[in-house]
Amino acid sequence: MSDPKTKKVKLSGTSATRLPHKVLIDLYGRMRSIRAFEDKIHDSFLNGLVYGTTHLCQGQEAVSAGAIAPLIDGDYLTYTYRGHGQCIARGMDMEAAFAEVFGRSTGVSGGLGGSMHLTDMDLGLIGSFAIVGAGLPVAAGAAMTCQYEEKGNVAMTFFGDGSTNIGAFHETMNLAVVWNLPLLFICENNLYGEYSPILSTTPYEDIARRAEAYAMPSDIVDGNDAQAVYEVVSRHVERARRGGGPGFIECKTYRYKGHSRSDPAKYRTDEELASWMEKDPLKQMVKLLMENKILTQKEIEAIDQEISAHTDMAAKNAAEAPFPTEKSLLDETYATTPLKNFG
Amino acid sequence: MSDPKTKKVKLSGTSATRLPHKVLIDLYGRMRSIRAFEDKIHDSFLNGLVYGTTHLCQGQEAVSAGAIAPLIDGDYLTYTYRGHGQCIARGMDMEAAFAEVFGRSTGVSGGLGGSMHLTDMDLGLIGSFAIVGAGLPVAAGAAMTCQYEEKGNVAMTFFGDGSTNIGAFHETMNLAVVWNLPLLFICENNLYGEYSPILSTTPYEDIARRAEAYAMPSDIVDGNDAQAVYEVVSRHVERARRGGGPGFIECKTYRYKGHSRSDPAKYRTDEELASWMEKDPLKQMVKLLMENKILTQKEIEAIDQEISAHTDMAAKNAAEAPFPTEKSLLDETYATTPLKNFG
Amino acid sequence: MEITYREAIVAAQREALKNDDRVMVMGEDIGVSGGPFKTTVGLFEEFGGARVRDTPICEEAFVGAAMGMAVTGRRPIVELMFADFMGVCFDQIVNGIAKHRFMCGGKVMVPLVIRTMGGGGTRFGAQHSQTGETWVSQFPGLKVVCAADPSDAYNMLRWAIKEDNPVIVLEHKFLFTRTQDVDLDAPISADILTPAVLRQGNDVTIVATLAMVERALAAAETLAAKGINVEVINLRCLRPLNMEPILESVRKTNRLLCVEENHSTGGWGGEVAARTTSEAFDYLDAPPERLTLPDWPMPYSPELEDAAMPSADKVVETVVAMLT
Amino acid sequence: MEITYREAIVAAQREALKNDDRVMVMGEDIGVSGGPFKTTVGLFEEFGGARVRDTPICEEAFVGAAMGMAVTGRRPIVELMFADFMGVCFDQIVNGIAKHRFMCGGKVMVPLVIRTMGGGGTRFGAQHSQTGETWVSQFPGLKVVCAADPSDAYNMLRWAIKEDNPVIVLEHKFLFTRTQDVDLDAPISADILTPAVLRQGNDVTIVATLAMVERALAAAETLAAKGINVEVINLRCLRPLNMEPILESVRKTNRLLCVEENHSTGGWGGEVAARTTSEAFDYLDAPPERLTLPDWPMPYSPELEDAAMPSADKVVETVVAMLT
Ligand SMILES: Cc1ncc(C[n+]2csc(CCOP(=O)(O)OP(=O)(O)O)c2C)c(N)n1
Ligand SMILES: Cc1ncc(C[n+]2csc(CCOP(=O)(O)OP(=O)(O)O)c2C)c(N)n1
Ligand SMILES: [Mg+2]
Ligand SMILES: [Mg+2]
Repeated sequence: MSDPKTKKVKLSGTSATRLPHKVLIDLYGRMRSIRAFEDKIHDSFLNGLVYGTTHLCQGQEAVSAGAIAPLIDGDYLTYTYRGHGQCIARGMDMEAAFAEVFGRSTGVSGGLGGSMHLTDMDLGLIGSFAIVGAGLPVAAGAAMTCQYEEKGNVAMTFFGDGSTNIGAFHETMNLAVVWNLPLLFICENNLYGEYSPILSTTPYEDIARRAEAYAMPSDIVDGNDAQAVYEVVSRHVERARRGGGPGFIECKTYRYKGHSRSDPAKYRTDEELASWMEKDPLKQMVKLLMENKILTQKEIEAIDQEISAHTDMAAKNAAEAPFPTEKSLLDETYATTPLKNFG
Repeated sequence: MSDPKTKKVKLSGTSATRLPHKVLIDLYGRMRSIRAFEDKIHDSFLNGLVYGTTHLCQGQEAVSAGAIAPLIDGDYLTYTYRGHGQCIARGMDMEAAFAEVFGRSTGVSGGLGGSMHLTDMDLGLIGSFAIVGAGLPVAAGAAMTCQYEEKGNVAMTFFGDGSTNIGAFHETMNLAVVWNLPLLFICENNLYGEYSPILSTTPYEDIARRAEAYAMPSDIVDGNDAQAVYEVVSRHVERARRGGGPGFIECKTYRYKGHSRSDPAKYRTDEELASWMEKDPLKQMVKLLMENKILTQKEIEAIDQEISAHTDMAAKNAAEAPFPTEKSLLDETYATTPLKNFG
Repeated sequence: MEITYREAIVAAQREALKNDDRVMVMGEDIGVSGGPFKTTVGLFEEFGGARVRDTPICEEAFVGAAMGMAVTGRRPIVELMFADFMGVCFDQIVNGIAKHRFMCGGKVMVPLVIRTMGGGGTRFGAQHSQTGETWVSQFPGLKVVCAADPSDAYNMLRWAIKEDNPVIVLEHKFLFTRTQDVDLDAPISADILTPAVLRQGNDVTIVATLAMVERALAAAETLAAKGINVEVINLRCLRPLNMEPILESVRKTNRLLCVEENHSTGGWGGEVAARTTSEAFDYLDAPPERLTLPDWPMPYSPELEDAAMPSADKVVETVVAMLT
Repeated sequence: MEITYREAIVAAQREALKNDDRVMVMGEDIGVSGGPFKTTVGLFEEFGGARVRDTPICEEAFVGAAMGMAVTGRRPIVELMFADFMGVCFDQIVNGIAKHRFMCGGKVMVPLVIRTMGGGGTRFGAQHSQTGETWVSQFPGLKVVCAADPSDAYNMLRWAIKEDNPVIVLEHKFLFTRTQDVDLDAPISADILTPAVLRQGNDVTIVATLAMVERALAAAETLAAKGINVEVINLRCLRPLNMEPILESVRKTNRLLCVEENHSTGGWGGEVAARTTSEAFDYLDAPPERLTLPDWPMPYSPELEDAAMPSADKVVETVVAMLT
């Protein structure tokens, strides 16, 4: 196994287009959908439609869009309680997603899962994991399936910077390398784990350094630049599809909201937040699209409006859906094994 | 925190003396005691005095001797099921150690622990851990105590190469760095975890590479050369005592026996075993002592004989001690909190 | 003094930090920010980051480290953010902390406290709603207590910190804002483990823990209006289990109902019912009954979650059924 | 065919590996070397290292990976070397595997098998002697079975592999060399979960699992010589618990004794006793009794370990006491 190199990628700001226009437009659409979805969840929370807690990802949209756009049918994903972005980027039906967060029977999980557990196996969306680190081993298993089935599929797992201090992370990194699994580790380094700044819990800011301990190829990328994320992740995905094993991509990004709805995020300064909002992934992409004359302001507004209307409608329908009322949830707990299994 | 460097130390073979003579003699004595103890356990097993299973460390004596000799009163250690070497090197009473392995009431743990659980808090010997990785977090806690008490004490934890794939290892490495704990990680890399060769479970043979992921200073040392182990570990211990934080030392070594008593070790070749026996830590030290005219053959034989006699006597006494017969072991399960605690 | 359950937890820790420099507190986000559930508010400011320590996300490491501190003479308090997270450090708790003294032949002690918060009713979904009661109460070497109100929360934690054995203190997320008049200067004592008869009655003995206690008490009111007088016992300590007050009560009421927020199989109600049957068989006029969670994980959707939780209404119904 | 318990386990896995290419086996040292307890002997040679996979020491990763495989259409079998090691992957088992289908609204299935070996009597000390029965049987979403003899070992594992839900198969280290005549071509069926009446009798119903079953049977012989006829039931499946055969038996014998290798608090005996009391109260001539481990971890010293384990003698004593 050759020695991996961590390649530092500078936070990019506006850059030239390096991807086909339709890919850039697609990335913008995914990001805008995520933003619209999360903003709507935020409002819905304030309107009492969301119960318990919720973890939003505004500011981090470029990671989900850029990392997931290179995926194809048959690829698998696991993600975390902060997983709405991945689901929307992968094309989860918005109404069913809202319905789940609103606890309705039309939700992707029939209202049993909630905000922290959006899943849709038809899209390879295996699940959100509310226990830090728990999604990584599961993604390794999905990657094993891909390896057995030899169709060139891959698995991808998303996790935060804080999660790289827990045991399951380490065990999965090692296993992926030892078994040469087609597994992409996407670390969303948003500089905080809950209320703790990264440097209080980890010896350095460049999480990709972790990968070196497993001789795993890694990259650091501007996680607010969807184009850059797409390019870097694509390279790793292509290698994994050809049997080249796992890869680790650290995406530098930032969340605008608090950790969860109960967190006013007092642990960070207004300036820090403002500086990241300057580098907003959607703003950056708009600039790119316009400066390169790929889309006009009007065309962008049209996209925004369409997504906004679609989002509103999805949320509205979801909010009108019934709550589940089943007396027994035994079937949801256990599958009924068909007799033919034993035959 | 400055970047750590892994320094490769070549397997050394005979070398010049770099330590005071009495230190070398001391190291030899510790190693000879460990060897005598383990050989006797092996015989005792065959004689039916040892129950269940036991994990021997013949071949690895230089690690325990070299790493533990630099420790002082008030330092703490945790180790594994293969932990007899550390206990003897630290000066555990041999008779009480035998008695424990023989399940007698005079054992260090009253016969309740067994071969996998030798402990003696008066010597800072916190305990063997029969669950892979479990001793590391506990050692971190002992290191926290040292840190709070500011007496310049350190904690040291021993573990095998295979253990560096489990979560607790990773979590403890990170925690030790983030909290700058006076904690020494001594990895006994004997090339196998149970029956699995290291390269089937880990991406490379130089476990010290793991340390780089935590920005922890590390070294690789010939684990069959007690002098080298002593020197390298001393350097890390001294740094830790002065508040310089944790260090990781990989000791390249080999176990002569199978993993446990039920393992005939068919997974390795006779040549491999023989080549390591060539590099036997005791033989090496004998050569060093004699070539440098520190001890004569006769003097060495006298040491050997004394240790051998002591070991025989300890084992004999242990084997004559009674088995525990308590009807209730409640006091051994729970401490009785004195009323003054609440007062 | 009238304090909340949450304030009770803070107060007990403050007292210990102040009076015993071997005590320290650690957990995720419990320092600067005062804890995700605000159960360490002000402690960081008062005692500093060395003694009120934010940890990385590494439950195995810091729970194991608590054991290492305890056996070397310190008295750590660990906060585990959710009781469900005992899963990631289960080995440390049940194979390490619980058994260490025993494996050392009783020669060491392991004085540490793990505080954790569990329970349903908060719409947190299946992985953040378990009480954890029956995860740990089966292991000798541990002591396991459940705080049902601010007085319990305060006095159990104070006791736990003084105790020379490892104690798991289970709190309930639903109770954080409950208030009660608590004597902050009461003596610290193991009496806080004794099951407490909170209401006297002759018809049925109801045993409950955590958030189920207030529901049992509410049910008792309703039942009283119907002329049924139940005795309500706050069980308090799952290990060691003190059956005497329960047996005494059942000898009077001749009927037992256990109300718990756990699944039936493996719940403590089975143990309490079995021991009551075994030790007070001739006093029982009816078989002991149990009101538990249904046999599925906790659903997120509000109505389903409410339906899953044992409620005061269900207690009333069950008691009425037991008497007819 | 007369086979050992160990051979039964190998045979069931071989059959599945041969007939279903979605099946694979993984665990520590189970490949080339055939398993620390020789429960995978020959499988590596026959099916290769991809399907009979040695893992690094990382239970969280490979148990979690089994879940990932299962939800993506494969049918993995995991060997956990000792039941006690469920502690290091407890989160994966109880928060992940057990709850995943439910949290997906019942839209996926998680067909996987975790085989693990537990139990005392082998002088392995406190951290390598637990059966694990009551660690996992409290969690809805899991099925938990206990193999008491070669036929159980063979047929439970065959059933578990076909089952569309996660199954924990608990084996007992003490039983590996037991032999029995097993029909290797018997149909695979869920009937293997039904508690089995292994010996009929009218005086007392004894329910047991794992290594306690043969001790109960031995006790039954001794008791028969004294003119006491006990009915011995191999409980087999802890979750879901099928009480019917037990209730039927108790309605006949009017007495129940549970014999288990777990501590009393949290043991399955409490559940079985409580449900028997609840559902057959009027048939009981005496309170259900339980014979369990004492309330301390497993001691290493041989006599102490033997004294801790429920023995045939103790069963005899307890039964005699119940009848006088
Ligand atoms: C095992 C475990 N410990 C603690 C938590 C509580 N918790 C939830 S999210 C979180 C922070 C995670 O930080 P990071 O991985 O950076 O992800 P981010 O939230 O920033 O996306 C913590 C501590 C948990 N869910 N699971
Ligand atoms: C969590 C856990 N998994 C598996 C085991 C079984 N086991 C005991 S020792 C061992 C190998 C450890 O290898 P290594 O760390 O290299 O130490 P060595 O035995 O070579 O000294 C294994 C797999 C265990 N005790 N604990
Ligand atoms: Mg983060
Ligand atoms: Mg090794």
